[in-house]
Amino acid sequence: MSEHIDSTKTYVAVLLTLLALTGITTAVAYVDLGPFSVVVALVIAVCKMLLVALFFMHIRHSNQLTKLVVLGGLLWLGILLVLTLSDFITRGWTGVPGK
Amino acid sequence: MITAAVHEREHYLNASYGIKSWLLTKDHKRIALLYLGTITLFFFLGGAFATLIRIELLTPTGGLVTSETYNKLFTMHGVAMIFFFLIPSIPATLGNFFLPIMIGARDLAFPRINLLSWYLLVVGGLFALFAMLAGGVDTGWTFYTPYSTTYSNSYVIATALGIFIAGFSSILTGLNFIVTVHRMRAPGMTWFRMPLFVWANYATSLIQVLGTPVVAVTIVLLFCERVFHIGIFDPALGGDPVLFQHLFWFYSHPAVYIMILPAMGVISELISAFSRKPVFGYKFIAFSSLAIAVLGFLVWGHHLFVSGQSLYAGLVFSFLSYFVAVPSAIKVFNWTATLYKGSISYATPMLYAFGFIGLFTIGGLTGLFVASLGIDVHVTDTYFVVAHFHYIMVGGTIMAYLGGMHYYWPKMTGRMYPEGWAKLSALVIFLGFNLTFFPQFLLGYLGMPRRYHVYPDEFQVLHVLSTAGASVLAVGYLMPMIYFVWSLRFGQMATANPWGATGLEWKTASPPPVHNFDEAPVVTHEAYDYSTVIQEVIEVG
Amino acid sequence: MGSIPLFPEQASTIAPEVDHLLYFLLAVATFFTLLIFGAIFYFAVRYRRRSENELPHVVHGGMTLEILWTVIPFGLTMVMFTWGAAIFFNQSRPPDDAIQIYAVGKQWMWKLEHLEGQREINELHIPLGRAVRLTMTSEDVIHSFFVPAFRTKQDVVPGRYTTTWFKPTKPGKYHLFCAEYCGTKHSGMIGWIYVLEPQDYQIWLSGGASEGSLAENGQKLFTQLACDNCHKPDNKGRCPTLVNLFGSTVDLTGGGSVKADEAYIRESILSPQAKIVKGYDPVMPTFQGLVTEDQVLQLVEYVKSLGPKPGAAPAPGTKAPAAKRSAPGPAPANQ
Amino acid sequence: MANHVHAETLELREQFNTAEQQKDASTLGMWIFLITEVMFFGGMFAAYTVYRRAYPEVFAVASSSLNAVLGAINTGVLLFSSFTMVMAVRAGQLGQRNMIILFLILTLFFGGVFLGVKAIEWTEKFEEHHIPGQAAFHLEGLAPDQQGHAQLFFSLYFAMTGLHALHMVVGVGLLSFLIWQAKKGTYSTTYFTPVDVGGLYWHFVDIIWIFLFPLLYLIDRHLGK
Repeated sequence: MSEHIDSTKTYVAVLLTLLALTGITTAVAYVDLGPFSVVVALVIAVCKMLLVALFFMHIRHSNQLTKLVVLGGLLWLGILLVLTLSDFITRGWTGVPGK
Repeated sequence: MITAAVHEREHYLNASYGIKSWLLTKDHKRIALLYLGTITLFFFLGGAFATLIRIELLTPTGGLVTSETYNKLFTMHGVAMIFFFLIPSIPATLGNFFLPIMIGARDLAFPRINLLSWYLLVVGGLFALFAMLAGGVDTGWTFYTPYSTTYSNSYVIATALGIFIAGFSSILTGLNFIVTVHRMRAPGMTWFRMPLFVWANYATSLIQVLGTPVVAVTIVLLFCERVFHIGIFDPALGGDPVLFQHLFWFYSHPAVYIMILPAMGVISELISAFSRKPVFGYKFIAFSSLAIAVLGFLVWGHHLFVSGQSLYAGLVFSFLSYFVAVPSAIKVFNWTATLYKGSISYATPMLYAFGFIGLFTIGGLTGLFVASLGIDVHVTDTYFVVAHFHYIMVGGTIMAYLGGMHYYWPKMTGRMYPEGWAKLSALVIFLGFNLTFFPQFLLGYLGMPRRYHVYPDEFQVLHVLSTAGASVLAVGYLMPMIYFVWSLRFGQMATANPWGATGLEWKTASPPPVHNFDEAPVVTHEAYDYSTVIQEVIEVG
Repeated sequence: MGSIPLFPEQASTIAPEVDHLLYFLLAVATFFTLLIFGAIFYFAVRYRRRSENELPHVVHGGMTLEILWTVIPFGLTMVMFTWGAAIFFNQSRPPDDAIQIYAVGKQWMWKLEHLEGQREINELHIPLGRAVRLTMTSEDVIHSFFVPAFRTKQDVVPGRYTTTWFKPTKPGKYHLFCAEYCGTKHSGMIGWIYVLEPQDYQIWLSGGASEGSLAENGQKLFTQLACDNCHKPDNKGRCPTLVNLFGSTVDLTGGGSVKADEAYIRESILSPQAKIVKGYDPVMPTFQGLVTEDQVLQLVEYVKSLGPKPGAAPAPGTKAPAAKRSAPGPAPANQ
Repeated sequence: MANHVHAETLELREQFNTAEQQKDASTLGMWIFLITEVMFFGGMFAAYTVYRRAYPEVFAVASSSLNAVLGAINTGVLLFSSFTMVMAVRAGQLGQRNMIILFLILTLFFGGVFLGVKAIEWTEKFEEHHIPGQAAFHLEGLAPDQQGHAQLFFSLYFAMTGLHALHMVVGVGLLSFLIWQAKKGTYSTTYFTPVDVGGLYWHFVDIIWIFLFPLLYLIDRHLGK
């Protein structure tokens, strides 16, 4: 594996962005966005995750297999959440208790 | 005949001696044998519980043991068999031993982690054993809340901890296999030259890695709820016991595929070796393993059709469940087609393979019954389900496990088992199995609920039949145990390739040298290319 | 051997439907079992190894075959899915004219309550030819209400209501089992369902020492707990009226709405802050721990009895109010 | 017969053929381990989602009782630790032994600060009777029938932050090991895989916290103020 060595400047920039996003997500929580509060919070969290993963964890420079492993993991987390919720969200649709 | 030359050759068994050389070994082959010993212990422990259960059910009134004891028996039977026998069974023994050899590697990628996984299984097993000896556990292997968190007075915590720890053993084995298959293949060993056993174990590993952590955290939450009374699933606080079932089955349904996929891998090897033909539809079988691993994660809700899960979720899960049926069917058809125009030998491993296909076919087809919403409402939590999953896990996995054991025994030990006894045992097991579990399908449709200590009189005849079958089955399982041990000392010496089979494992000596091969292998052919092997067989005579 | 039952009795409208699907599945399963067993047997004999150095011709695979044995099983499974789903849909949705009966599971017994006030333990008497709808809950762990002759089963979950229904078609006495493992005497949590001819059922109903109908008992409890201090027959109280509530759609504070069914009323009694009716203050205290599941059922039934009569269309624009009250200090409930 | 087995060294263990193969295997192994961790926390995220959906108002009130300032500070601390960790890896790539040690010690320091702040927060919870499962549990601003739902929130809060903290503790142990090894001079430009792989673990623990922070501390804060 040919080593990519990122510059300190890059890492500092990423750190500052992450800190800024932390500030934003905290501040935004005090603003009434209705149902979008949680959306904004999650979008910011995902952005932070991407920054950490791509730069600090060097996914930018990783091989295809590593990327596949990460995507696969996230997909499986999605399966767990979506199919579990498929029960809880649809409860009560029939109007018969317990169905 | 035993020759002096054979004695002098150094191999993994005689390279070093002493208890330390085993307990601190990093050799995947020795670790496989350590696993073999451990899981055999649990198999016979679980078998002992099963025996007591079957004797108890001879009479409808429950005279042999109390209800409390009975409930502990079936729980401990399930825990021992599932978590400490079936899940590690094929991957940790045959997989551990042969996966590196089959791809031409000297060892797994992380030998020390491999040893750690065995220790984790042992420690987990000790927790479970402690729970069993201290007084047992009575929640059923499914640990449904709130019974397990609030109402049971048995050793839930120790058992749960044991399963939690054993789970990490499973995760680490899976991790090790995946990395090994990706990074350790010999030159020329492309993905589509890998034996199907490797494909199957690879698919299994994916499930172990992706599923086991979820049951681990579920057990942590259960543990917290029982010990600290924080109620994640407690209905008194507004928690939902059905959520526990979702998280539990997210792992425990795919866990069924952890048990059956490696078995399917073994069968692919056996069918090919004893028909002397490449497996029909190699790529279809390879990909169907992956398909089962993936689709297996989308169907867990079919355990919850009557649980209070929503109607729509039930529809979705039933629909998805049928998708898993297709890759399983593909495998069965391809195995059968492999026999066509083959050169079919009736050696013991092949008899087990025939038995597997037959029993797995019945187990799989009854799976279609329980995946169907309308029928499942009636048969879920009855003996129908008990029969169905025993056809898969015992009729499927254990048949394949024993088939594989016989097939690889000469390679692992350098000795042949006695063929006549082995054939007899295969037959006894097949008959005993069917007599034990077929009546349970009838019982189930009649409405006999599972986990019943006493039962209405009209079910007695079928229960007696089942118990009769179980006693035959028990004899069948004891036989290999005895003659395998016997063969270690008295068995005929095995040649490198006693079956005329293909694959790198048959190119190295029996038993293999410490580093698996004397010379680094280079692969130039597809898997299951018999044209060169037969030449050798003729030469060896 | 003649005395061994091999097939369960069919005693409900669903039972033959389930059995027909079973026959179809059995036919498919038998066909494939015979096909596979036959093929293995035939090949094993026909192509047995005749000499040690025999090398058969290589057959690598055939796309046509692969497609065939992928598509045909898939098609068959889709039939199974659709058929099974149709039955399940039916099993899940009780008809409107069903008789309402309540069931409470506890370790290790079934308590069944008729609207007329009859209470039974581990026994249930029902009339022939009438659909029966069971609304069920548990006082402790999960149980499951299973009547093999009706091909019906439904888990009974603590903390919420579940529903099942059946329409008996044959008079007789049928097993009732608990099918979800519930502890030491799980296998003792069994009982009988008696399906009676309608006239016999009437006799049975009148014969039982009834202590007032469920709704009447609910009404007594309603007064006893001082619910009527706030929930007035009109909307003039501090709390919404309960008249014509049942079955209507309730608008909630904070948007959204909910259908006023048994589960909603139960929640409103035990967890009144969970859903607040639009326009009202969250002033009602919880009755959790003060009323048993049986008593909750009586209150639910009382609220239902105030609702529109079954079959009648709900009055247009009934903005129906939920059980909310504010008077403090509810009378301690008798346990 | 040519023996294909070579002597075992740290950078080339006997089962591998090349150092690159070994490094690739280690990295892949760690990534797969991290995926198992994703699923491990995933179970709790699933439970969280289900209950937050069921009791949104209670979750908002309960969340507002947490100390958002400390939570935000801790997020910052952890981000700093990720930064120093990646700098340690960079020092490894450049073969700067002293810099590896310096940055690892800084990472260890930030990790320690995070755990300290966590301990303060938990102590507060004990003092405020926000411990689920205790008879004294009471969350201000909620009706009696909502206390159970609030307990669910705190059960999840303690389970999630507790298991996260446990991972931090493991990480601290890992860092200590790496510092010790670095001091011994084990790592060089050709072999610093443990630092690299340990870094992956540390960043992963950071990512978990990146999600825990908004999901636990920041639910509808505007309602309270």
